[in-house]
Parts: sequence; structure tokens; C-alpha cells
Amino acid sequence: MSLRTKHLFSSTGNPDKTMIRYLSAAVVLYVFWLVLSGNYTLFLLTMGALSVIAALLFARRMEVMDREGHPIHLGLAAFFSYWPWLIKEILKSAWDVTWRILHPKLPISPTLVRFRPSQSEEMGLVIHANSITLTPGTISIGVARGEFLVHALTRESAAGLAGSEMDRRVTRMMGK
Amino acid sequence: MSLFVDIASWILISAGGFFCVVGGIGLMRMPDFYTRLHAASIIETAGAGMLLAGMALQSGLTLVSAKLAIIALLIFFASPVATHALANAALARGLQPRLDEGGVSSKP
Amino acid sequence: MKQDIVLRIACKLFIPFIIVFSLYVQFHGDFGPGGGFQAGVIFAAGIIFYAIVHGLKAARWVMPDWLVEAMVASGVLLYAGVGVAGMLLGGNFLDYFVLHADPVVGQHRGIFWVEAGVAVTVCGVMVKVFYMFAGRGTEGL
Amino acid sequence: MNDGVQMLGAIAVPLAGAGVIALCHRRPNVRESVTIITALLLLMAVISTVPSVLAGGSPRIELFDLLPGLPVAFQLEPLGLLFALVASSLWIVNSLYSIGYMRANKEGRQTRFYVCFALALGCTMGIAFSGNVLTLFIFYEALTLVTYPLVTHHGTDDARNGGRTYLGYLVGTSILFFLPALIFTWHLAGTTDFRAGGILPGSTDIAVVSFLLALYLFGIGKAALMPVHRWLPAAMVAPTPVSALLHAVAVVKAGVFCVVKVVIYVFGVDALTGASDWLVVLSGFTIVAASVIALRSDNLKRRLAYSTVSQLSYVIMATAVLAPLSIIAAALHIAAHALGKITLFFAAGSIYTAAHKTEVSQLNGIGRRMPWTSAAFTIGAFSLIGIPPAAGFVTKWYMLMGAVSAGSAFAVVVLVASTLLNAAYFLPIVHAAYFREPPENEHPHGEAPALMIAAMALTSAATLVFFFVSDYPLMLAKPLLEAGGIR
Amino acid sequence: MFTVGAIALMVTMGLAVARAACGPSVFDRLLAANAVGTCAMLLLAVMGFLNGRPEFLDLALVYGLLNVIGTIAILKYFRMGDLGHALEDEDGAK
Amino acid sequence: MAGYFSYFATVFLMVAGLYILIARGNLIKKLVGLSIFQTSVYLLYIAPGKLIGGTAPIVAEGFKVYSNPLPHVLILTAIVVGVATLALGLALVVRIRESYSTIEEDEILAQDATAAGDAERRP
Amino acid sequence: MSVVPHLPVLQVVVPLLAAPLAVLLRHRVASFLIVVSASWIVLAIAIALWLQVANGALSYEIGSWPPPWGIEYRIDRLSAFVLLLVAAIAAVLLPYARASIEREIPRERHYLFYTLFALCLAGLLGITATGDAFNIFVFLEVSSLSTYVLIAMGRDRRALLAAYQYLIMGTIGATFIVIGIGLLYLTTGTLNLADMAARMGDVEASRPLLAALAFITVGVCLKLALFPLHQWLPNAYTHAPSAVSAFLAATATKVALYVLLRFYFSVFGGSQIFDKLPLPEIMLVLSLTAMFAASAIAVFQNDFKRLLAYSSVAQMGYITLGISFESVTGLTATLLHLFNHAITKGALFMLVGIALISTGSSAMHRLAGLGRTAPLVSFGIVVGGLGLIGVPGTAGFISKWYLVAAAIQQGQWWLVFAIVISSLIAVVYVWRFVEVAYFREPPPTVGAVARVPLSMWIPTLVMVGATVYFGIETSINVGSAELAARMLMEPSR
Amino acid sequence: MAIAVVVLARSRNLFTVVVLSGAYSFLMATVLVALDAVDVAMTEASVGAGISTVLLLGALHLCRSEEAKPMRAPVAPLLIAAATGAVLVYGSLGLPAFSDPQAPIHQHVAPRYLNDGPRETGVPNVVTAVLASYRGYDTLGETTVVFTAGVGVIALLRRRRAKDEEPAK
Ligand code: NA
Ligand code: NA
Repeated sequence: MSLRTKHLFSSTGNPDKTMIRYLSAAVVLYVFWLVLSGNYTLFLLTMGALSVIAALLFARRMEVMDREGHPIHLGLAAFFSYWPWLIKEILKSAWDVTWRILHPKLPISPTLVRFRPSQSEEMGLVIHANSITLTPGTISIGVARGEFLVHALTRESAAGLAGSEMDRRVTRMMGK
Repeated sequence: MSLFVDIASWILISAGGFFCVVGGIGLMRMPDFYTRLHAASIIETAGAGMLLAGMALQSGLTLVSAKLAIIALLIFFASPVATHALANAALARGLQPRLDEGGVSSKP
Repeated sequence: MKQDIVLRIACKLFIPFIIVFSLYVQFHGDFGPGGGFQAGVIFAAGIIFYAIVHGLKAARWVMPDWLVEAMVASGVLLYAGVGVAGMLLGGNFLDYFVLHADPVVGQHRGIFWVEAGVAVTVCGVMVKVFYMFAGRGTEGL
Repeated sequence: MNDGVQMLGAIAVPLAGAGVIALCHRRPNVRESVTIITALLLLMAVISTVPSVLAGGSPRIELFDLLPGLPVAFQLEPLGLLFALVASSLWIVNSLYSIGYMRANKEGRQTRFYVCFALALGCTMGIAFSGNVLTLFIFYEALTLVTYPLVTHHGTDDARNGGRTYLGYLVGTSILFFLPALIFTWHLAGTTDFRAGGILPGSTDIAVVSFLLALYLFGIGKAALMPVHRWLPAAMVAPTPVSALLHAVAVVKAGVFCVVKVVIYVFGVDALTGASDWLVVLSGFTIVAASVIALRSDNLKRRLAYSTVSQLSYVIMATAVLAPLSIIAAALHIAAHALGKITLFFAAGSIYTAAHKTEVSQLNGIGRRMPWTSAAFTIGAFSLIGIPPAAGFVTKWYMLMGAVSAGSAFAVVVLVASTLLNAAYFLPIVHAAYFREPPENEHPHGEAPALMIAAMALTSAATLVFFFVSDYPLMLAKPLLEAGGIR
Repeated sequence: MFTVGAIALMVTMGLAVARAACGPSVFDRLLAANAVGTCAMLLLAVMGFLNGRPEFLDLALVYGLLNVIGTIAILKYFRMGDLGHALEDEDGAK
Repeated sequence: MAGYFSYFATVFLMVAGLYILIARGNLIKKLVGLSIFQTSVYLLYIAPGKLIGGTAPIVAEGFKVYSNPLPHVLILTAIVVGVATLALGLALVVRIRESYSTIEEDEILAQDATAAGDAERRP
Repeated sequence: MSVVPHLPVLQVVVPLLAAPLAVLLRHRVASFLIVVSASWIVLAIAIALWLQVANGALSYEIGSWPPPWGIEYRIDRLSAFVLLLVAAIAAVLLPYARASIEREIPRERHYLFYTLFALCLAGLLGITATGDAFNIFVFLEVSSLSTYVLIAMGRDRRALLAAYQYLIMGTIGATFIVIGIGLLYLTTGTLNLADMAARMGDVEASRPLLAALAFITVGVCLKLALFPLHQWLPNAYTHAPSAVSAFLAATATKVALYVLLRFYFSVFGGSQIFDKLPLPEIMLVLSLTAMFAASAIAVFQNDFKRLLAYSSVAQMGYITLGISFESVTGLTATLLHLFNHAITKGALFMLVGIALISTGSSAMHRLAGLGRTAPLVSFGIVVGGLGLIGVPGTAGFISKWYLVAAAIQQGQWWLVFAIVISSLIAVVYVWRFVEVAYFREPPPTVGAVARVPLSMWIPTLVMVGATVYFGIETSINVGSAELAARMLMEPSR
Repeated sequence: MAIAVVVLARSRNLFTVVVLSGAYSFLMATVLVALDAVDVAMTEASVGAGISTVLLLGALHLCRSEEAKPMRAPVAPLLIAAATGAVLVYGSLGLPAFSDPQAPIHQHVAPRYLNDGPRETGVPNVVTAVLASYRGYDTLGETTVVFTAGVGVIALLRRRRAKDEEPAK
């Protein structure tokens, strides 16, 4: 049915999960609508419902409603515990980078690091890579399965990447 | 209570503004493109996050803060993607990073 | 080959939200900034985003050319049609008062459909134009 | 039958004839018969209007308003009728001559030739019968355009250059001066109708009148007043029947006719008093200067052309003198010159057709080989010089009398001097034809084709007849005096 | 308080624009433009509070969204040289 | 003078846009200049519509003074027209590039001049 | 529901609806039928409106909002006259276009051609019908954008560059107009033209008004290709498809001129602004330059379409010259020439389009011997050329008459001669064609004359006939032009 | 914003131009919000930073070109641009000062929109009310402009199918 070659990893999963995924997506999207709207007339609520349905139809057609597009399979607890930790990390390294920027001598030592992350699923890789990028001082440049290429502002931050706590937490969140 | 909220949002907004300015300064000071990326990501993470948090505190538990949260989520999801893509493209295009004498260090 | 999974997954996450958001902009033009034009553009931006990440072919499957071209035309028709409807119901062209016994409801109705027309055309044109530009490059010069 | 309708008929006949000629382009005999028949019909139509003019009538017909208050109108009056009579009768002769000439010289594009000829006659009739300046202008322009293909008939580079000059001068002057003159007239008078005694308001300043007169005179380039005479010699590239058309039947005649008509019916003699003195001088100068040039030209047709320039200015000068007799003379000279000049051109064409000679210096002894042609040439030359018993004598005599009565010594001197010059450039040709020996190594040649001879014979006879019956034309010309407001 | 934030953001924007002006590489400018977009988005939010009408945050959302899409479009362009290819096809296309 | 600042900003943008538009020979650059030239109009219309102390013309409780909505409406239209023009212009540029292999105005004109010269020589 | 009160808006809405329908159908014949019937309906409406305005101007409140707040359509004598012209030309031209584009545009783009044609028509009519300043701009853009594409559809690659250049110049022009309208809006607070005129008296600040006048003048003059701002026109007319050249030459610049007149007389007319600016003098100088320079350039062109294009620039000079007289006669001349030149140029470009079928190019040397290979076409071109010169019996004569009369009325004899001398230059360039067509051998490469379908012949003959008809039966054009001119110059009466 | 424009004018790399014009759009949009034109700002952001960028990129790809050195002397263009600017300065100095509530645009026409618009149309966003109702016809025209551009781009860029490669001769 699809014109494009289906990606190896974008499996749609089993049918039951698909139904649940759509339902939960509908809920999330409708909440999104309600938050945006702020006007709760019957007309707008109906429109919202129709909009959500339209979005889901499109999503279906685009084949984005899969494990990756709507990752309900992530461990909820891990997911919610990961965020505060990440924010803390971000603030910490933000302060570090700030200090370096403001330091008259600009004490930086840019480094490229190649290392092997421990996630196997793409979703995990992406979360990991994005977390690296979100943390000031490190940027994921290349994200391929089995290998990350990261640019770090200092040698110290580069050193802590492989097998870091972030790596472990993400992997845990992915349910491994 | 409201005084506390005010103070907190004061701090958050000032800090956010501070981080933004620092990012901007970094954008100017950093020696090459890749290092500038780091400076920019301060704006997008710490700066933006704290500003939004400060504003959210001001507006309390209303739809406005919900929207602010949506914005924050947007930034948190989108900005690393953009930054990553930017770095990736630059490297693919052959823009070589200026590295410290250590060069590329890889770990198994 | 795998280096773009970040983008692909980001795209998958975003697209439903972009669509809902664009429709929100469409239907809340009465209360805040936004309206048909902006909604059309945002919707089209979503499609373009999808096309950028997943390729033109995939995007063309989601929104086929015939559909886009029909949108281009039908938006204008819808808009002008509202105008003609006003005329048929005894008012002037684009007179919304006559669309309902209550003139304010009539206005509301008129504005709604008119904005819908704008959105449909704008979205259609933007997507079509993107297809045209991007498509010309891929089919080989 | 309504006289106005006859007038329209006279215009329509050649135009319709042109259409029929075009349709017959595959059958030359039919085509040329149609030409002759059209010419005859035209003459009949023109003649049918004579009685009403002689009875003092002046029927007028307005077709439609081209602009608000500005109709396309036709009006029958003596001067126009005289002109129409000359043109339509000469067309018959010219057609006969053309058929002979075109066939003998195996010219191409004959259908176009005859069509344009017929159209030119239609336009000429329009000019002759026009009831206001606007109508006059329209047909005047149309005449230029339809004669252009005739001038460039050969299509060679020479012909094209001649055509350019022809068109450039005629269209140029008409747009540059005639059109403003027309619109200025309308602006001043609120009408452009031809009316007895003129239409300009009495209060018009003399400077304005002079200016307007100058606009008309230079705008009517067909009258070939110097310095807008160059087109006439340039048009000599055309086949001889076309030259005859230009010089005798239609074009230059239309020019002087327009001048006379405008002077009489737009300005009126009263309004012009004092405003036309410069014109006497300029036309006098043209007469003399053109004669001198003619004298120095070896090419026969060129000499004839400059002779025409000079003869046209007789008409203009006679008109400008504003004396009753001279105005009559001007009107009659249109006819007299037409007859004389057409004879001369026919003769020149015959010489070209039979002997392929174009230069004056080649004509020694031709009187013996081509007796008919030479006789005709002699009669034509006499007429133009003003030697009795040819038509030209009558008109020149009236002119002289008019000049004397107006007390214009300048005009008298010019007339006398130019007569001497005319004699000086025509008589040597006659002398050479009859009294010089032909060159020895000349190809033997005989007379021109019979049709051409017949045409020549007709016109030279008419030249002589005119001398004897000049009362009849005078009858037509007399009402002009009342029209011009001359007591 | 919001004024402080606004001023800080404007200063940042100024710096970013300066970077965009200096370059030197296209990527630097792109980065700067992206930063301008982010700042603009935040500034909009702040300005909403300044004007007392914070409900127009939708605007900021639009900014953020288009900033990302625009940036990615440009990058895609740099990577592939055009916008029409699917990213996965990259190897095949080259 | 301060009251006229917005007009000067307009003028600056207009002059800059017009300058790019006329001075640059690259067809795409010209279109960008055209866009900037068009955006100058936005300020011309909208700045005078602003009332200090006013707010966006979306009627709500608690606000009395609103900025003038009419310029906004007009400029919305102008923006749309601008992007439409840009799209068309770019499509034209693409076609030009396909036929001429360049998008520099001077080179294109030179090519046309050569072609015209050839046509003349070929009777 | 009676249709009559809605005619003013239907005039524009009918082609506007036809355009998307043509796109939806995507079929060559179907879209042609839709667009052509729309154009005929439009013509019928235009005639009805033209008859109606005799009893006074019509006003139509779109959306039933009263004028200064809503957009008003306002049809007076002037707009009815221009509407009639545009509608008539479109109605005549469309059948011609169908056969003509067969040879010039790939078939699968035909429906797009019709769509764009309908849009262009709707735009031009919209500009003419509206009584709202900003609405003028919007519809100006509708017509301009479609025009750019129509030009680019020409066969030659130079059509693309021509379209691009026009796009740049046209957009600059449109933006200037918007700036001008903006300044007017800022000083008067309204966008409705009539309201603007009414409030202009109260405005003390003359500087913005002067600037607005300057911007609008320059902007519109870019659109109507007044001499130094004409550079886009020759290329555009030369390389566009024949039907498009004909349509543009006949309508686009004319409608731009309408806009100029509208602003000059209906908006600025009431204010004292003209006294402060030597606008008639500037107009006079520019017009004269156009008349002479463009005519002179036309003489040296080696492509006939290009020659005609430069002649259009020159003829625009005549049209604007009439404005500079500031008199009823002058304005009558302007309007008359607007009408007459539209028909004449339309006819000429249509004829060239027919000639192109067999010659393949409008280069002068390809037209050699056209008098023999295509006698009817070249005769038609000669008739049209005579119209350009202003020979009596053609429509061009009538307009030249009024122009000269206006100059004489003012006693400006040098101008009289300037006008007539410049039409002599027209003789020169028209005669270049005559000599090429009648005195040169056809080039050997020109094949046998292709069969020209009747659908091309009939509209062309109608158009050529019109140039003669309106040169002889002048009550329609002169009458309308004079009444419209009187209305503009003496609004109180 | 000024800096962006100046650099844009000077820059010869077309990608730079695209990037800068995107940034310029964001700046412009921010200014527009400051001027209370929220609808306009939203449109400008989505059009200027979004669609225009994508379009420019698409075109750039198809053109693959760096700008050549400017060949002409920039004096004349500068003069023309400056003259235009001067006229506008001349004109705008006669306009009401910024935020003058007595200015004609605040006194005439607009008050009705603001006072009666929400009541008459039931739409609190006056911009929408004016756009879609009072001046709905302008918006129809605007939609038609977009439609025209769409049709135009299709007409310009659609590839011919093989069988119609050459127009019928
Ligand atoms: Na980072
Ligand atoms: Na809205």
C-alpha cells in the first residue's frame, strides 16, 4: 500500500498496540487543543475533536503513528524521573559553559569524540543524542546505530560521555 | 505567597536573561562554528527554560502557563534537533572543527 | 545512512501537533491572531516538513497532486461561493447578514466559510509550489 | 433623380469598378474592358450632374457625422464639377493609353495597377465633390495612399526610393500642415463646410489668416508649391500612364483644385485681401525657378515634371492675385494644363515605348519616324507655352488680364518671363524633332501602338477644341465669382 | 521584571545579528539566525506579559515551529542539495 | 523628530531594498531586494496605527484603547501578495536558469545579444 | 432575485469564478468553454452597465457594508467606458487565443492559460470597477501576476526574461502605488476614493499628499510604460504568445492609465495639489519624449512585434499628452486614443499572430513578401498601421484630431507640430513594414501558408473592422470619451 | 534589522542571503508585535521565515549559483533609491507624529470597526472582522492572488509529458 519503502525500524507493531496508540494520541492531541483553545464553546470543542481526527487521519496516512511517532511504550516512571535529572544536568553544564565564555582567557579545549552508546532501539538513540545536545558543552554531530560522534567544548566533558549516567538512564527508560 | 512567587520569577527571569546574554556573548567570542553551537545552546536551554519558567510563575496555574509549557516542550524537542542537524550538515559539508591538540579521541 | 534518525523521529513526533495547531489557528482566528491564511501556511509547513524529512515521493502520496490542485481551486470557489450565496439569499455579494435569520450568526457563518476558503487555497498553493520546486530537482534535469 | 445621389454615384462607380477589376484578375481582356466601361460610366455620371449646376443648383448630401458636428459631406459646385469633368474624361483616354502601354511594355502586376487607378479616380471624385474641408482631407489622403502603389509599380530600388519621396512629401505635408489647418479652421469657424464667401469669422486677425493660408498651401503638397515640389520629379520612376495620372488626370490637379477651393470657399476673397501677397511672390518664384530647372533637364519626363511644377504655380498665383478674371483663369487652367500635359506625357510614353528613348538629346529627327506622336507633342507644347490656337493661350490670357486688373506688376512680369522660359524649354525639342538629322546608328523604329496614338490624338484634339469653345468652360467657371464673393 | 528579560533578549538578538553579519561561514549565519529566531520567540512571550496580553503565545509557538522547520529545510538543503529527496535515500542519490 | 522615527525606518528599508533590487544583477538577489522593498511598506502602514498605551485590536475585557486594525488588514494582504510575487519570480528564475544556464542578468543579456546577432547574420 | 442590481460586481465575479472552475476541470475544451462564456457574459454586463450609467453613476456595497467601511464598487461614465473596452477585447480575443495557443503552448497547459486569462481579465475589470484605493492594488496584483505568467508562456526563452523583468518593474510599480495609497490613507484616514476626495479639502498638510501623488504617478507610469519607465514593455510584447501580446497591448496599459486618471481627477481633483506641482509640465515633457524617442527607436527595430511594442510606448505618449492639457478636449483625446489605440494595437498583434503561423518569427526579414504570401494579413497590418499614423478613415485619426484640437485650443502651435511630426515618424516605421511585405521576395525558408482556422480569422477581422468602424462611426467612442472627460473635468455639472 | 539588511545587500553568497532574510523576517515580525500587529506578525513570521525560505532554497537548488561580482557601478541605483527615499521623507514629515490619537486614521473609519465590529460581526478579533467581513472582498482578491501565483507556478514549472514534448507545429 505504501509507495515508499518501509523503513526497517518503523514497524507499526501489533494491532492492539496500534489501537491504543491512536487512542492515547487522540487524548494527547485533544488536551493540546484544549490548552491552546481557552474558549470552550460547543462549536470550538467540536472543531477540536474534528481537528484531532483529521490530524490522526493524516498521521495514519503518513505512517507516523508508530512506536517512534507516539512512543507510549516508554516506561512512564523512568520517563518522568529522567526529565528532572536532565534539567539539573543542563543547568549544571550551562553554568560551566557560562563561566568559560565569560572567562577572559576562554578556557576551552574543543574535542571530537566517537563512542558506542548502549541503546539498540532508534528511539533510545535519539533520546540519548538529543539529551547530549541539550546539555550545553556537548553536541551530537553524528548519530548512527552503534556509534555517536560528539563535539565537546572541553576535554573533560568529552571524557564523561561514554558509558555516562545519561547513557544508563536512557537505556533504562527504553525498558532494558 | 505572591511575594515569594514574584521573587522567584524575578530570579528566574533575570537568570534566564543573563544566560541568554552570555550565550550571545559566546556566540561572538567563540573561535569556530562548532564552539559557537555550544554558546547558542545555552540560550535555547538554560536561557529559554528559565525565562519561560519565570513567566509561568507569574501567570500561575492558568492556560497561559500551559501554553508556556508547550513552548518549553517545543524548544526542548526542537532545538537539539536543529542543533544536531546544523552540526551534522556542517561536518558533512566539510567544515572542519578547530580542535584542541588532542584531536579526535574515540572510545570503544 | 542512519545519521538522520534524529530528524525522522522528531518529524514523526511533531507532525500531528503541527496539524492540530494549524487547525487551532484556523478556528481561533476570531479570538486571537490567526485565521485562514496563517493556518494554511502552517499546515503547508507541516507537509513540507514531512516532505523534507521523508522525501517528496512520500509527501506526494500523503497529499497527491490532484488533491492539492483541487484545493488550490476549491478554496477560491468556496470563498466566492459564499459571496454568491449572499447574493442568492437576497443580499449583496459577500453579504453575510442574510446567511441566517440572526445577522450576527450570519456574519459568523460567513466568516467561518470564507476563512476556510482562504486556508484551503493557501495550503494548496503552498504545498503545490513546494512540490513544483522540489520536484523539478529530483526528476533529473 | 436626386442630384446628390448622382454625385455619390460618381464616387462609387470607380470604387465598385476597382472591386470588379480585382475579381477579374485572371482574365486580362475582361479586366480591361471593365476599366473602360467604368470610365465611361463615371463620365456619364459626372455629366448627368451638369444640368443642375448650370441651373444654379448646389445640391448637398451629408453621409454621417465623423465627429460631432463634422459630417462627411458632398456638395456639387461649378469648380468641383469642372475638375470632375476633366478628370473623368481624361481617365477614358488614359485607360486606352494605359492598355496599350502596359501590354506593349509587358508590365507586371497589371491588376493592381488598374485597381489602384480606379481607386485613385474614386478618390479624385471625392475630392471634387467634397462638401467640407474634412471630406476633402480624407479623400486627399486616400488619393496619396492609393497612388503610392502606382508610383512604386516596378518594385525596384529606384521605384521604392521614388515612392518614399512621394509618400514622404505628400503624407508629410498633409499631416504636418493640412491636418492642423483643418483643425484650426474648425477651431476658428466651428465648421469646415465650403461656403460661398468663406467661413472664417470676419473678426479673424490678418496674421492668423496668413498663417492659416500658409498651412493650407504647404499642407496641400500635391499643388507642388516650392519647396514641397520634390515629390513630383521623384515620382517620374512610375510608368508613363501613371505620370499622366499624376500630372494631368488626378493628383496635381487635385492639389491646385484644393488650393482654389479652399481660397474661395474657406477664406473668401475678402478675408484674403492683404493676406495672400506672399503667396503671389512665392508662386511667382516657383514658376520661374521650376522653369529654369526644366530648361536644364535633359531627361524628357523630368523636364515635363518641372514644367508641371511651374504650371501649377500659375494656378496658385492666379488665385492669389484675387482678381475675378484671374480666378476664372485659375479654374480653367486646371483643365487646360491637364489636356496639354497629358498629351505631352502620352507622347513621351509613346517615344519610350517605340524608341526606348528618355532623354531630350536623343530626340533628333524623331518627327519623321513618329509623325503622329511629334504632332501631338507639338500641340501640347504650344498649349503650355500659350501659343494659339491651343488651350493654354486662353487661360494665360485671362491670367494676364487678371493680373493687370489687380495692378500686380510682379505677376505680369512673372507671366511674361515664364512664357519665354516655357518656350525656351519646349521649342528646342520641337525643333530637334523636325529639323535635326537622326543619329546614324539608330535602330529603326516606327510609331507607337495604335491605341496610344488614338489616345494622344484625342487629347491633342481636345486641346485645340478647348481654344475654340472656351465659352463653355467659362460658363461653368462664372458662378465661381459669386461663390468667391467677388462682385 | 519583564523589561529586564526583554532587554536581555534584545541584547542577545543584537549579538546574534552581529554574528549573522560577520559569518564567516554560512553555518555561522544559520546558527545566528536560529538564535535570532529563538530569541524572537522568547521576546514575543515576554512582550505578551509586558503588554498585559499574554494570551498571544500562539505567536511564539508559530515562531518556534517555523524556526525549526526553516532551519531544517536549509540544512536538508546543504546535506542533499535539494529538498525533494527523502533523507533515507541519501546514499542512493549520491 | 522622535515621533517620525518609524517613518525613517521605513525609508531606510525602502532605500536598501530598492538599492539591492537595482544594483544587483543576480536574479534571485533582486527578488530578495524586492521582498525587502515590499516589507518597508509594512512599517509605513502599521507604525502610524499604533497607539502608545493601546493594545492589539482584539477586543477583550479591561482594555479601552486599541491600535488601528485597518492597517493590519491591509498589510496582511500585502504580505500575501509579496509571497505570491516571490513564488512566481523564483519559478521564473528557475526556468531562466534552465534555459540560459545562468542567473546573472548581464550574462543573460549578453547571450541574447549574441543570439540576436546570429539571427541577423543568417538572412 | 433580480440580476440587474448586482451587475457591477458580477462583472468581476464571473471571470473570477471561471478561473478556479477551469482549474478544477483540467480539460482544454471545457475550460475554454467556461472562460469564453464568462468573457461573453462579461461583455454583455459591460454593455448593460454602459447603458445604465447614462442615468448616473452606480454604486454597489460589497458585503452590504456602507462605503467608507466596506468596499464599494462604483461605476461611472469613465469606468463603464474602460470596462466596455476591456470586456469587448477579451470577448473577441478569446476565440482567437484558442487557435493561436495551439501552436505556441503545450497542450496540457492550455487550461492553465485560460485560467490565467480569466484571472487577468478579472483583475483588470476589478481595478476599473472598484471605488476603493486598496482594492485597486489587490486587483492590480491579480492582473499583474497572471500577466507575468502569460508572458512567460511564450515560445522563446527570452519570454522568461521578459516576464521576469516585467515582474520586477511591475512589482516596484505596484509597491510605489501602495506607498502612495498609504500616504493618502495616513492623511485622510480613509481608503474609499470618493471619501478621500471629500476629505482632502480639510487636509492642511500638503507634503504627504504631494509625495503620495509622486509615488502614485511613478508607480502607475511604470505600469503604463511611460517613456523612461517603459523598459519592460518591448521585451514583454515581443516574446509573449500572440494572443497575450494582443490582450496586453489592448488592455493592460490602458487600465493603468485609467488608474492614473482616477487618482488625478477623482481623488486629487478637488484639492489644490496640482497648483503646487508642475505636473502637467512634467507630463508634457515625458509624453513628448515618449512620442519622439520611442517612435524613433521603433524605426530601427528588426523585429516587427518589437517595433509595434515601441510604437505602443510612443502611443502611450499621445495618451498621456492629452492629460497635460488640463482641458476637456485634451482629456477626450486621451480617452479616445486609449480606446482607439487599444483596438488598433490589438488588431495588429492579432494579425502578426496569424502571420507567425507561416513565418515562424516576427523578425522583419521573415516577413518579406508577406504581401504576396498572406495578402489579407498584410493588408490588415497596413490598415492598422494607417491607424497608428492617424490616417483619416481609421480610429487613430479621430484621436489625433482631438489631440491637435486641444493643442490649438491652448494656442500651443509648437505642440501641434510636435504631435504631427511624431506621427510622421509613425509613417516611417509603418512603411518599413510596407516595403518589406510588398517589395521583397519571401525568404525561401518560409513554407506554404498554413491554413488559418476561422476562429482566428473572424476575431481578427472583427478587430480590424473595428479600427475602421470607430474611425467612421464615432458616436460610441467619441460620445463616451467626451462625456467621461466632461465628468472628470467638471465634476460639478 | 538594519544591520541584517546592509549585510544582505553586501553579501554575495546566496545562502547567506536566504539565511539573513529569514532572520530579517523574524526581526520584522518582532517589531510588528511591538506595534500591536499580532496577526500581521504571525503572517510575516510564517511567510517570511517559513515559506519564503523554503521557496528560496528550492530555487537556489535549481539554480546552483553563487552571485557574480556586481558589474555595474552602484552609483546610479543608489541615487535612484536615495531620491525615492527623499520623496518619502519629504512626504512623511507632513504626516501626524507617531501615536498621535488625533491622526485622521484614528479618527475616521477605524473607530467604527473597533466600537461596533465585535457587536456587528460577533468576532472580537477586529482584524479578522475587518479582513473577512468589512473588507472581505479584498481578502477574496488576496486569495485570488495566491491562487494566481499557484496556477502560475504550475504553468511555469510543470514538466511536459513525453508525448507533448514539442508544441504542435
Ligand atoms: Na549541547
Ligand atoms: Na485573524
